Amino acid sequence: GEVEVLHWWTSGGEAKAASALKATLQAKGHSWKDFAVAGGGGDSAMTVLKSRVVSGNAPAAAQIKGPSLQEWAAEGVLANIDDVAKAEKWDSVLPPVVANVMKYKGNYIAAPVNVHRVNWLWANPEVFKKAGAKVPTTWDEFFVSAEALKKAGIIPVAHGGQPWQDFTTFESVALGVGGTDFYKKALVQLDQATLKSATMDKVLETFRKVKGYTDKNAPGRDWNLATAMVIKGEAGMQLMGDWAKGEFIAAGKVPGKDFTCAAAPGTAKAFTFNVDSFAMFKLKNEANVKAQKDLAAAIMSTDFQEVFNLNKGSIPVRLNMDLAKFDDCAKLSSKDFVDTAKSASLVPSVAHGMAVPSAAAGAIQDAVSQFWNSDKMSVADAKAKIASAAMTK
Amino acid sequence: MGALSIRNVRKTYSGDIHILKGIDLEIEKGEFLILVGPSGCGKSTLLSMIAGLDSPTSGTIHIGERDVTHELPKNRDIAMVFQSYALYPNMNVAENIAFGLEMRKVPKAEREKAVARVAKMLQIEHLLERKPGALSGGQRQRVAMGRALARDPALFLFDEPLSNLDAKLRVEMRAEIKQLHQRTKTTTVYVTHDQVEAMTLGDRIAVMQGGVVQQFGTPDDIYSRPATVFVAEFIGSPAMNMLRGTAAAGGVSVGGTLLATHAEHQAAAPAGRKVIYGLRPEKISFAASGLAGEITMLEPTGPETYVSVKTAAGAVVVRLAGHVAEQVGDTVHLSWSTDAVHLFDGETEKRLGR
Amino acid sequence: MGALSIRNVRKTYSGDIHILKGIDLEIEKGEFLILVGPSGCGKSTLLSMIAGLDSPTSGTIHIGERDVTHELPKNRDIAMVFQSYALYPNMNVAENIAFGLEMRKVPKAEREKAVARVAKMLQIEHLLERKPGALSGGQRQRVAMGRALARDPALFLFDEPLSNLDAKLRVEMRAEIKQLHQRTKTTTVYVTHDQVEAMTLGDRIAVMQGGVVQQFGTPDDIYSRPATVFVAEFIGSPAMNMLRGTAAAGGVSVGGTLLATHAEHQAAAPAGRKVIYGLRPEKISFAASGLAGEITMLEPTGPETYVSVKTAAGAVVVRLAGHVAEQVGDTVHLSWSTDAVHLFDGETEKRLGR
Amino acid sequence: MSTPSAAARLDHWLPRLVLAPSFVLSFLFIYGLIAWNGYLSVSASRLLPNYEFVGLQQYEILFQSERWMVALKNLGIFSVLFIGIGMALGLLLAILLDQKIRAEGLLRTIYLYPMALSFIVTGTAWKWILNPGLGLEHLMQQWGFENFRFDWLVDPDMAIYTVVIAGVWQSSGFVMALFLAGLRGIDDSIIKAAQIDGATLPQIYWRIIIPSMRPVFFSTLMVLAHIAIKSFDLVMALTAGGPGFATDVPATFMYTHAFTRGQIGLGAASATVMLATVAAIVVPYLYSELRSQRR
Amino acid sequence: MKNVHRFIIFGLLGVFALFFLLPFYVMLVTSLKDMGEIRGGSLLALPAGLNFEAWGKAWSSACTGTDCNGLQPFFWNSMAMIIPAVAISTTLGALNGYVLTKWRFKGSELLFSFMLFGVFMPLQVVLLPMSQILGWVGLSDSIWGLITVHVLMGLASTTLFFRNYYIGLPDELIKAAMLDGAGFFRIFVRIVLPLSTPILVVTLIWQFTNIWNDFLFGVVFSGADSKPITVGLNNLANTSSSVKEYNVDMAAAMIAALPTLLVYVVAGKYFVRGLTAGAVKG
Ligand SMILES: Nc1ncnc2c1ncn2[C@@H]1O[C@H](COP(=O)(O)OP(=O)(O)OP(=O)(O)O)[C@@H](O)[C@H]1O
Ligand SMILES: Nc1ncnc2c1ncn2[C@@H]1O[C@H](COP(=O)(O)OP(=O)(O)OP(=O)(O)O)[C@@H](O)[C@H]1O
Ligand SMILES: [Mg+2]
Ligand SMILES: [Mg+2]
Repeated sequence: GEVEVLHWWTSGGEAKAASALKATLQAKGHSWKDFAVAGGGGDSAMTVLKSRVVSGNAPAAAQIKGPSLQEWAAEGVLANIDDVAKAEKWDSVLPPVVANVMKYKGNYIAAPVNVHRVNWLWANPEVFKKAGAKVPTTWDEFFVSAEALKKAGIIPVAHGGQPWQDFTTFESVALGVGGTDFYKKALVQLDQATLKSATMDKVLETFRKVKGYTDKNAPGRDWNLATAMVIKGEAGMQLMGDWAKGEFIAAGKVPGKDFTCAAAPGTAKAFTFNVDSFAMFKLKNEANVKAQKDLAAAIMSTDFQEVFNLNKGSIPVRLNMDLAKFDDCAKLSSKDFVDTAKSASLVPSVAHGMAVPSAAAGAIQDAVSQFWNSDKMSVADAKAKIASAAMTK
Repeated sequence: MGALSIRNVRKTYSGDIHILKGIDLEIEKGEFLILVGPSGCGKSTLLSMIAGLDSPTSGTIHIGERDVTHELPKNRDIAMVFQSYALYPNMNVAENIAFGLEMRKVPKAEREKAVARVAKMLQIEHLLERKPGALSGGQRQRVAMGRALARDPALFLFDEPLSNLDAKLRVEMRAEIKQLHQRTKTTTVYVTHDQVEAMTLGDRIAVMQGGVVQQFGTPDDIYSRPATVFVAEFIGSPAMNMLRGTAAAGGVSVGGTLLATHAEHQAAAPAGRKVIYGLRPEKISFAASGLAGEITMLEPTGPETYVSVKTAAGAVVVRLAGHVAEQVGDTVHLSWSTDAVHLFDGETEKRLGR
Repeated sequence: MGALSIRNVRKTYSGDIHILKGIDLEIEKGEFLILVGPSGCGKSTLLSMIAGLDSPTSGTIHIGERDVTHELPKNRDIAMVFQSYALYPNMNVAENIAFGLEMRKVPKAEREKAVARVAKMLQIEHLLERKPGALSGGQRQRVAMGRALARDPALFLFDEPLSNLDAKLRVEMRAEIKQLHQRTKTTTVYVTHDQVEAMTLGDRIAVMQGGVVQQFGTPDDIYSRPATVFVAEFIGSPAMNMLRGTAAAGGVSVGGTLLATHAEHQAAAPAGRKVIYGLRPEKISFAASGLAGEITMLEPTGPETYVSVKTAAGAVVVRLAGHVAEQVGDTVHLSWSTDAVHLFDGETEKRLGR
Repeated sequence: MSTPSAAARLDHWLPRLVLAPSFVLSFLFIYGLIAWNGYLSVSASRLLPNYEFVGLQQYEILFQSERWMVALKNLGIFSVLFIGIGMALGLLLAILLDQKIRAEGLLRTIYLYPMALSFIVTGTAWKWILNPGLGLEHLMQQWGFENFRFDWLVDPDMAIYTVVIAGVWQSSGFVMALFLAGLRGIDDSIIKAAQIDGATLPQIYWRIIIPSMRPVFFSTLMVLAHIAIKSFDLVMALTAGGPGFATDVPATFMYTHAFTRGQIGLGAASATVMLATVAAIVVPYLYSELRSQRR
Repeated sequence: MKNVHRFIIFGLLGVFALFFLLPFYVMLVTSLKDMGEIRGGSLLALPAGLNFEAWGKAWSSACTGTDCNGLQPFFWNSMAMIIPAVAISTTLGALNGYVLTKWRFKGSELLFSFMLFGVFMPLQVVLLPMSQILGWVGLSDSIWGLITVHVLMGLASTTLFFRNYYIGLPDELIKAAMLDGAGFFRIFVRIVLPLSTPILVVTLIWQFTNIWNDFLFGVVFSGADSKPITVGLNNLANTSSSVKEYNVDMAAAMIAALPTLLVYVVAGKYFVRGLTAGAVKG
């Protein structure tokens, strides 16, 4: 059969990773029709997907993640792949939080690919040494270090002023300042009381304080340029997901030596995950359905999980995998993933569309980003805006 | 039924500008109709309507037996010379001339022959490769002519086709047109401002004014028996002298002077009636006696001289052959035959008698 | 030094098309120069050069004391009527006329007065609000005139400004131009194909042919003493009869017939020399005796009739006043005075004697 | 009156027949889609279109949205400046190029090339140039102009103007081409007449040439206006609506909500409002322009 | 005096040329640098050497999905699409403009204004319904579907351009040709088209550029193996969570722009003056 796969892994390591999947499928005698559309974290791909579905021409699988899976499933266009999941024992190898995201009304409708950790802090140790500061583990320490870096004439925090980056930073601050429970209540369950609580004030104040340590040229900057600032030593640290690691490595830097990966301040015991997954669409052709199921199985296979995540910089979604080939940061990440899964402090990333439906996430992002960018807006205003945004349906 | 009949044709622009106010004209096959009239009287508009480039607000146009009022131009088999030339700027002269033939599927060899023929006739052989932009005014006009003459249509329409040519060329072209017409006997409508063209080319002349045909007749009719003051003044250069007066016994009293008239005129206009006494400048001569006057201006044109004379009956222009010995300021006596007099009603300006 | 001097001006297109081949003209302040010549001889080109719209390939142009050969048009203070009208399509008639004044910062009130004045003069008062697209050919031409006449320039250039007007209007316009010139005494260059215009308006006439000035003189000079066969044939309508023959005792022998000449002519052309015997049609009359011939064509134009006569000496055209009683085919005798004869060299075609 | 022949009748209908396919298709699609979109705007559509009627609810949400108001305001600022500057610059360039310039071909291509480049990548280059830390400001300061400031891109109040700059940069070359084509179509002889009338070169352009290019202005205005209203790539590539949503415009608003956030109903409502706004401005203009151009 | 004028004109033209060229310069030098230089160096600095690696990679080996053949395949897809799309929309636009100016009929202006208003419809509105329609008529995911959409969306503009140019052509020419016996199409082909070069060039530039650079329609309506170059370029340049290779992006952008530039250079020659010289007087 033939599988047409809509994804947005298009360049460099990602593309190689996707090729691995293609090779696996081809080995099973299926043909692979590649439908890659990059851009905006999959915005364009979603547009294409919608029109393909509307024209009655859905692909076999499409890269969809988080609550969107549920939304798509609710439209009745996704296929049930429980038989594959059962055969491959997905329930036992996946942490329940992740598995739940992959299910609609108890049935698997998607196969997860990888896990990104979002709450990372990347730092340039050399710069820290020069400024006599240490890589912070709490927000208080963070500001102390930032002050020191600033005195040394270094931009303390490298930031790219795009709404999703603002939101990513916000999410890490919320997790670090408010803790896991607060995070879940406020940003996953969208509990109005929590969103209006005093903790929220603190989160917003801290968030604004972070901005004070970014440079004024941040707005519009791509995340990787911010990373480059850390690499070059122009800036001291960056709050960003683990994809940032790729930039360091591409620049020839060695983890642990030339750069440090640490959990974002106050979040060492927590893990905001961003899981990529493939939703499986209902198909008419039998042969293609078979190919589709093979695809689902292949995605979750240990071989693929290893190859893919080595290329992508993320970690396998399967628990209990051999991580010998992975670097230190990945190992740390994986360890935290397993630990937090047990301690229930594994939380979905709201900034990356893992926690709440896109409409609400988008509205909250608007409010957060507006607060970040407008120094005139009061904390109370921002809090009210975020709370009302959370009610968007 | 004629070759071309125009019946009660009217044309109105934007609701209230009436250009043609009911034109009726009928000409026979092979006839050469001249249209004359003051600038802006609607001549070009009428030609456009005959060609089908514009449609009448009301009325019909027949070519032969056919009602063509709503027929497309290309189905009317008409060739036209536009007053504004309308040359195809992207084609050279030869292509411009051959285009009409090509559209009618005339074979190449014949087209080339036709182009050569008209180019010779119009003296533009050396220009065949040029684009219209690189031609002089008169050359453009000849190309416009060539485009029509290359064809052999059922009807020719010419809109002032010779106006930009020098006198010599114009005479030659006029002769060519005349010959062509005599040879092919193609029905033709020809607009001109040149009296010589009008008189020598036309079988019949229609004089238009203000969207109305004032007189429709042979050249001789028009010249010798103008139906109205307008026609009389319009044809002939310098224009006919018009002296307003009152019919009296034996003639017309103008400003106290009695000017003699023919017996027939006397009969037509009873004494006391307001009349206009018309006299062509070329019919007047200097004599020993007659109406006395003072010369106010002398205009020698070469073969003749126009003399303006101030008389008791009003200003009179006299056209005399050759040079004139008299000077401005001299007193002269004017004489003419009563046969030469045209008489018009003072109110209606219509011709009286004879 | 004159008001306008054109010195050895040449114009060549694309390297080898020589349009003007060394023009020298000089006119005084207030003079009215008429340019005539066959279509395509370079009249408009010369005007363009005077106006500064085109620059000569070589030679200089002075206006007054100033060498303006490389001066911009707007600094030459010239008003021009274009042969192709070149009206501004986006402006109405009034705006077209006022534009030149506006550019010269004439106050609004004065502009309006000027527009009213020329509109009246050109009889286009009722058209002032129209755009050029809604005008007839003659109306456009008058607007083009109006644009020039509204101004008070150092030099007027007119390129066939009356060609599309009816005879009556043309006479009136001619008179207006003449009056205007008499009043303002503005130096003027005027291209025309109309002999009457040329003869009555011009102080001097330049006859051009093939990019060369053939004769430059007063109207009377040009008409009565044409310097070359070309000029003689070009001016006058119908053209001068030209009979090629050989000088003989007492006259010129043409096809075996001896035509008498004046004594001075006999002196200028020794017997045996190839000469051309020129005779204007209007100088010939029918007589009881004289050169015999048969009438081949009669063309009545109204005031006169053109008669073509086949004689032993060749075809001769005669221009007679009024109607002619004779018919085609009749034999007539032609007579003329030896004073009327023009004699030209048979080779150089230059005027001989007198 | 006679009845025209069959051939004549065909000739009579031919122009309409030629126009028919274009018009029928345009109508079906344009107005069909506008109607469809109108319906969606009163439906409960979220991720995919559905047809559950919810009244004007989407419009209420829309007009309570601060972001939409910002988008509308930005569209106003952007359109006016973009169209105004784009026209002026395009016309200026066309006129300059019309002066028998030797390097015309090269310069024309230079002015046009921004059109050729997809904003997918040009946006990056512009972001760098406009970024105070990387681009112009940085450079000028390095060259010793310490006080040189050019930080609009990162200033929420000014960022929309950088979008104008990039938009003008991209489009004025095409405007130039449109005007140049218009200029080249003008009859030389009326220019000559104006020279004789004593007009200076600027006056000739201003009084004679430009007024007779009215249809070209009309084309240009329509083109620029629709680029302005639909500008999407430009904003996405340069600022992606940021900082915050300071440079959001209706097109990005609509796209984001309809496609990224699964709020098709809201997106449709925004498209309808946008069209209605445009109609209020454009339709009277279209009407008067087409009337007056009729000859 | 004249020289001063020239100097000012050239000065202005030069300044604008610099403004227009600045981004191009940045893109060009970036495409010639390697990533190290880009990360470390100044934006406007010249590259250390001429390094065309990025260009090669962009053309033939960069990954744009699971395939790593660079832009090459997309390039040819775009070519196959653009030629019919531009040809059809330009032809229709020219014919429409011709009818709307020289063969007016009652209501033609009204029809046109309706059509024109359509250009203001946001493109995004088109996407979903159009895919549904293309699905119904069996053109979804095909190059012809894409061509159809481009033609439809371009019609209003091309019609506008031609109409507004043809308005200036003297009606007399059409009349003369009618009398010469030419019919509707022959007048168009023999008289009108030869006088249209400047506007043909403009329309060509507009349509070619818009279609060539369109991303949204290209990505939505094309099939998996008929994706146009912008999709390739987007896939190269627009990744958000992986290492960016700016040099390759810039080189790719320039490669993608080459055909358009070529059109500008070639077509630009036909911006000629005086096409209607000598046509009519008035
Ligand atoms: N661009 C050009 N290239 C070549 N020859 C040209 C060009 N423009 C004009 N000519 C030629 O120059 C000659 C003179 O043209 P010009 O317009 O001066 O004639 P003219 O005397 O005004 O004639 P007319 O009385 O017919 O208006 C003509 O033979 C014409 O064909
Ligand atoms: N579009 C229009 N709107 C209003 N009036 C017009 C329009 N077109 C022409 N006219 C008027 O119609 C009248 C007749 O024009 P036409 O061209 O038939 O005159 P004409 O007899 O050919 O004059 P000419 O001898 O000057 O060429 C003119 O007075 C003109 O002003
Ligand atoms: Mg006329
Ligand atoms: Mg001329």
